[in-house]
Amino acid sequence: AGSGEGDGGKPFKVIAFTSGNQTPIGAWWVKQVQADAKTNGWDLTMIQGDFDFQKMNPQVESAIGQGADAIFDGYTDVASISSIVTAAKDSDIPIFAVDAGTEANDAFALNVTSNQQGIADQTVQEISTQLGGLQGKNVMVIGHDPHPGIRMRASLAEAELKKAGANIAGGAIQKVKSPATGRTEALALVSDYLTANPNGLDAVWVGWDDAALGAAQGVSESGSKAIVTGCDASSEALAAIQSGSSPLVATVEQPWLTVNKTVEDAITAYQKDGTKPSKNFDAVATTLVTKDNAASITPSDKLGS
Amino acid sequence: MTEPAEPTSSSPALTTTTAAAAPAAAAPGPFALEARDVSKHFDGVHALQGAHLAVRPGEIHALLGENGAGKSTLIKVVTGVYAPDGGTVVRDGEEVQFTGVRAANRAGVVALYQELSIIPSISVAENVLLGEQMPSRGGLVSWRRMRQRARVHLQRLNQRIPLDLLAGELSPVQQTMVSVARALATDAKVLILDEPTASLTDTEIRELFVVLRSLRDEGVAIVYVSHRLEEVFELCDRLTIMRNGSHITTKDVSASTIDEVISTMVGRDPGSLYPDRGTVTDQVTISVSELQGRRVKDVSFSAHAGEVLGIGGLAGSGRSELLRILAGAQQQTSGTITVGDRAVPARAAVPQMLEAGVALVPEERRSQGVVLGATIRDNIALANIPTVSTGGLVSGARISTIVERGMRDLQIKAHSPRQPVGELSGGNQQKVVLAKMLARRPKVLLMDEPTRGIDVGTKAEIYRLIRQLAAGGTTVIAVSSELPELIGMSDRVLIMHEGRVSGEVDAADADEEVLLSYCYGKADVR
Amino acid sequence: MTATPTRNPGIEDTSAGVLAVPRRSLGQRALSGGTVLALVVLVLFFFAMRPDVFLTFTNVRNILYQVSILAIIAVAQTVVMVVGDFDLSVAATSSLAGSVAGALLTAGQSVTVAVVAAVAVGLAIGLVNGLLVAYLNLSAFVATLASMTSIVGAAYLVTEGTTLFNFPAGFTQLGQGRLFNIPMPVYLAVLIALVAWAVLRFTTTGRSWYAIGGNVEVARLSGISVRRSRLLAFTVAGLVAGIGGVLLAARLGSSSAVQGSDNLMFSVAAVFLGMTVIRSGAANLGGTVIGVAIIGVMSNGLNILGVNSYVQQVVTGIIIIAAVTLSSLKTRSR
Amino acid sequence: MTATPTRNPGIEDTSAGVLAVPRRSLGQRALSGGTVLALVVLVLFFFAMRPDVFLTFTNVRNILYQVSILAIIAVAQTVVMVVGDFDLSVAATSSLAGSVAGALLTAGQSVTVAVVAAVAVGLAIGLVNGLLVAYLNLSAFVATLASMTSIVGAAYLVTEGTTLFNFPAGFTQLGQGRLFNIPMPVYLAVLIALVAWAVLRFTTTGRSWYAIGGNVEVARLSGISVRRSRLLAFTVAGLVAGIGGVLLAARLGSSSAVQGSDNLMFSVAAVFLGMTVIRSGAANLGGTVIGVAIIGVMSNGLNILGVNSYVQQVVTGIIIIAAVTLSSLKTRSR
Ligand SMILES: Nc1ncnc2c1ncn2[C@@H]1O[C@H](COP(=O)(O)OP(=O)(O)OP(=O)(O)O)[C@@H](O)[C@H]1O
Ligand SMILES: Nc1ncnc2c1ncn2[C@@H]1O[C@H](COP(=O)(O)OP(=O)(O)OP(=O)(O)O)[C@@H](O)[C@H]1O
Ligand SMILES: [Mg+2]
Ligand SMILES: [Mg+2]
Repeated sequence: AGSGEGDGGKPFKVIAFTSGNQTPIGAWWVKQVQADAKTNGWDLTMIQGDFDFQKMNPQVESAIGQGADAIFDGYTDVASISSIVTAAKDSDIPIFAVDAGTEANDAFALNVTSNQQGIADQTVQEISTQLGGLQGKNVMVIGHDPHPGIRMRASLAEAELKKAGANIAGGAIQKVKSPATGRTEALALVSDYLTANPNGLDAVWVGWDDAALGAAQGVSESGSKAIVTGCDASSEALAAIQSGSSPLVATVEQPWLTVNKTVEDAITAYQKDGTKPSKNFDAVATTLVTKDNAASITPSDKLGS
Repeated sequence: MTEPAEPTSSSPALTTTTAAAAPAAAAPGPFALEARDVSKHFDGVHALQGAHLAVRPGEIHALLGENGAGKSTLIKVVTGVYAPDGGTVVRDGEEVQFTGVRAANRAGVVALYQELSIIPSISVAENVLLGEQMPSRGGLVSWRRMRQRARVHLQRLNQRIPLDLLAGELSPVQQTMVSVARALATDAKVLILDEPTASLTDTEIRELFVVLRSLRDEGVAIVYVSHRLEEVFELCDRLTIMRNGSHITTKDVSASTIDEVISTMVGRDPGSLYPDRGTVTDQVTISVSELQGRRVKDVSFSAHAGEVLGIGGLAGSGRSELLRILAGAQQQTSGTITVGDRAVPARAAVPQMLEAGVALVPEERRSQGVVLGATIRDNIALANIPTVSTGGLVSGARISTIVERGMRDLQIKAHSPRQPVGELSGGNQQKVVLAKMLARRPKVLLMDEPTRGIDVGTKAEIYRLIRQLAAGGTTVIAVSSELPELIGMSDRVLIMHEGRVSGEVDAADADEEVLLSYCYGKADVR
Repeated sequence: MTATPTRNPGIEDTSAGVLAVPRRSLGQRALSGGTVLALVVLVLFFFAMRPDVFLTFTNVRNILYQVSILAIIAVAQTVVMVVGDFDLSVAATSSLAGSVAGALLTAGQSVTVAVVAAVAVGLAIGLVNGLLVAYLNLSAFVATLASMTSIVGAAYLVTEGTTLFNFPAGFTQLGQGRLFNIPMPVYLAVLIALVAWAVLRFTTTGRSWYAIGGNVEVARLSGISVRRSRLLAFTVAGLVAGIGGVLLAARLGSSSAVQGSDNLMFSVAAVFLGMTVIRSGAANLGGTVIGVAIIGVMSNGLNILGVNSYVQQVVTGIIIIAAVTLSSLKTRSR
Repeated sequence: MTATPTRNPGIEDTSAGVLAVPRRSLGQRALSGGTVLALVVLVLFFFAMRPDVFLTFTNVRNILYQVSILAIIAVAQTVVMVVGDFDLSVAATSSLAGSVAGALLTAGQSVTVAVVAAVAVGLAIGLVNGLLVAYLNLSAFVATLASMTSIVGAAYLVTEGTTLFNFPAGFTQLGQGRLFNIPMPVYLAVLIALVAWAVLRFTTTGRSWYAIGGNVEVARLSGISVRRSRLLAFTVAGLVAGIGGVLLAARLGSSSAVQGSDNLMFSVAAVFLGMTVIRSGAANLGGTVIGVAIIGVMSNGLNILGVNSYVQQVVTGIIIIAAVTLSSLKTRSR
């Protein structure tokens, strides 16, 4: 392996994998990469796993064993792919990644993700604006630990909310266990909390839109006036924000198109002459989405279309 | 020691004795095993109340009593399966409290339990040496020694069964023999056999008796439970009779007669076993022509309203299959069945046959006849769903009517129609199966071994019932392995041999020898 | 001779006992249900902890709303378990049905078309499961495990892996509308449970199911068409699961391939809890409802007390074990 | 006397008859395994499709590597299913064991301490399951369903919901190291399977398990300590699942609460597939290995053909059904 022989007889071989193909973004990414691979002339092996690393990792490793020029990780946390990282190191193949960890890690030639601190800042600020200050306000924070991005922004948001004098409802971050049932879990968490504490919420900060929509449903069904923020800018969330009738007032657009483009550019650069990026981590800025700008945002699940 | 429960309703001719003091006969010696004043109740039912049993080394002791008298329960108490509510168990003069079968086995007390025989999914050899008997060293099993030992034990019963077969692949008879071999393999000092011969035929019974006698001569104490009293008188030295969970009497076999035993068991004079025959009409209710099955070959016959047709033959001669085909439980490969004047479609299954008026009381009560966990009521309702429902809706009132009638007509002994059938004695379970099928008012009632494991009193009832049905115009076709029963209850007897009908005899002038020769396929005897 | 007199069954028994389910005296019955006891204990406990909240109208409605769809899936599971089988595909079937409805709505089909098609998909899956089990004699466990796998794959294909949403109000009203301030799914769950209860209790089909669950061979020899009945049970389960899936999609206003996947385990747990309610240990609708209630009360109560969701999960398992143990102790001491 | 005589069954009836379990000749037996046939068909099919890849050393090693941990979990499941029970907690137990190992390593404990503690946790869970089932008489299904729920919760607590990683090489070598170019887990899976096979076949314990699985009542009345044996079976299953979990963590270089949760369904599927291999229809190690192989070959082969992962899932279900149907047809045609 080593540098790109893209111009030689053999095509440039890329192994791409994502563990998140059941999420809309993951599904978009798969399609996007497949399309771009054609343009870039990659021989692409796309491996998808539903968060089942026991099945996915060996597939990736076996592909690595059969030789490749570059590895492209989409939305799969570095923690879950230790064995892939090892295999790639052994075969001396660089890994380029989209959203594969919240901080720099020398497992990757490049990992570009969105800025979690920025997301937390933007959403907490929006809550503060809408509520007219956070002092003494009751805010529920709903997170999901297995996802490192959500985990990180949730704890950043919690810290900021506390600092601004808000009370964290329930005393701590509420944890959703499975992404599959995120919406129903968040719905139950909020409904139950509001029954136990009528008018006990001024806002619900949620780490991602699917659960945020569940939380918003819980808020409106309970007749509470609380507002909800999410993250991802899914079309469903955007529609809810635009409608003005949903408690969901804000989400955050993560610039996946640009992020993916950046990473793909790095891969093609490597393909051309073997250059690797100068720094291996970048966290790019995000856009807060509210009723004002929602119409102009491309939904994260309609990326590319 | 308390006096055992009331013998007042019993025939005055009988004397009642307290067990421990009792064994009036022979010299009072040290007992190998004693049960003293044992009581046990289930769910409000007193299965045992003042039960006594005392067995000497070197005797074969019959334990007798009608269905539900408490024999099996007593056996389970003395072998540690059940903890008694009261009373004591004494082994070699020492009071013991077995915590389980294992403890009892270690103390040399081993039982072959009724209705529980083999583990179908493991090999014959393992079945023979199940549990503690399995030859092992340091937890490792020696398959070689296991086969050797299993072969020896089976040979003792003159059984040559391939040891590596799964026990479930054996015929029912062989399965029973395997479980007998297991009991014999334990070198028990007290060996208890609960109806070992219920599903055996003469050959195996002979082999078993030889072994039991030699064990007795070696000083083993043997308790033997059977409803076949002839056997008891042939084999046993002493007998204990129970009734309603209580000890009634213990005496030497030589000092009693079958009639006396029967009336002691039943608590009154049972009268004659077989009722008088009725009149058979000319009206053909069912006729069969050139029927072929897996085992059944070219069987043709017809039966009439009011007739009791007995079917005999050796084990495996195809009698059960014949009944199953007639009932639609199995498909014939060719041949026709005509019920009344209508030919039954070749692929007719049980529902259609029931509709046509043919009902089967199957051979294996517990696995084919009743849902053990379900109540009497539900079991009876089971076979009558079409008749107690309108437009797909079941009528509880109509179920109650048939259940009530069934329980009354057949005198099913239970404390409520809501009692699970699994808690009833064998005879009462059989009556539930009968009740369930009779409620369909069949024109042709097929009965496979209708009295297996059933006490004499109940047997007589069942024979009477069969006669009553026949008198009402029903045709009864009954398979039996007991020749006297075949002759006694039937109007006409067909004998099968290797799937074919090898002989047909008018029951009124049949004798056992002739039937037997037909059983062996010697059709030319006469 | 032998027969003891019995109560006259004709007089008091007209209320027709469910097959395989014995009847006990009122006193025994009240005591019997260790499982019922467990539910009562749970309710009392949470009430004692939060008397101001737990038994309020809002919260009870809340619990009912939360368990309504689980209850429907559990009804499907009950039917199959009455026949002595298992259906591991119920939750997947409901997800697929919801996904199909969602996809059709997204494609601009009418609510009626979407709902009918989704329910038909549920029914078809049930039919296939039934054919595999009843006619090809596959073990229900393997057959439905395998079909579950395929169904989830199909749901991914239908949704293309995304979450479908933006359904017309006519559809979401099915899941979110209210009548007398009670959400529609609650009525539907009650309705479906009642119908299923009546079917199990009063119809020949229900009786046949119980008979088969008791002992297949006995049922067959008693003239019950075992194959057809089992086929029917699976088909009904598929149909009911399909309805559950449509309601879940309507309730959430969205559908995805994995939506409601936790309903499998919870439905099985509910039926098993319910089996401990009655002596025969057969699956039964009343018991299932109690099982669902235990699960619902537990999760709502723990949320109300603000218990960490990981701890909740640990506690959930322990409570299930405690409930079942309690009831088995009761049974043994009888 | 009463009874009619019979032919001596010892002589001619050795070919005899059939009660519940059919018996086949050697020739038939060789043919018998429809399941084996299914495996062969799968292998041939994929070989025909990609002769350049499928049976290469690399790919076969790859398949072995992919299934090695599933095989270990399936061994655990086999042991419990031999006794006639189920263990729905095997996969959760392995996740928790892996999580415990991960947490201890992260906390700076030595590899030995981490491994021993993790395996001990597996053993302890097995013990608890065994006590619930054997001594409290809970249905294995409910007991292990409930314990599964608690165990997953505990694993979330141990990992704080995250994925732990960055383990010392001494640990990851257990899962990723190679000997003669074959990964360690393959050796360990083979070793564990062999030991389990020997235990099942040659020890009194193993034979008691089979007896109990065949008929508990008969086993009990034959003096087998049913309770102790069942307890032991669950304990062994917990222990083996614990080892599987440690290996999975080492193999992936990470541990999380839900890691390997697919192993539950697949292990059950493997054992069920394996049960169709032998006459008695009991769970058995050889059969399980074949079942695991079918699952592994199928998943690897479909990947090699580049089948879309949703379609793969659909096809997986269909293949499992086909395999089981094939074997049951074989049995019926006897
Ligand atoms: N497990 C049980 N639960 C409830 N009642 C039982 C149980 N076992 C036995 N009985 C009841 O105890 C009584 C005695 O039954 P047992 O089986 O000991 O009779 P038996 O003399 O062996 O009869 P048979 O000749 O039919 O075998 C019966 O009334 C029976 O219904
Ligand atoms: N020796 C045997 N070989 C094969 N199958 C047998 C044998 N004995 C019994 N069976 C099976 O058991 C059932 C009853 O057998 P069948 O009808 O042939 O015997 P039968 O004349 O009723 O004798 P039995 O007294 O054993 O019931 C049938 O389903 C048959 O397949
Ligand atoms: Mg008895
Ligand atoms: Mg027969």
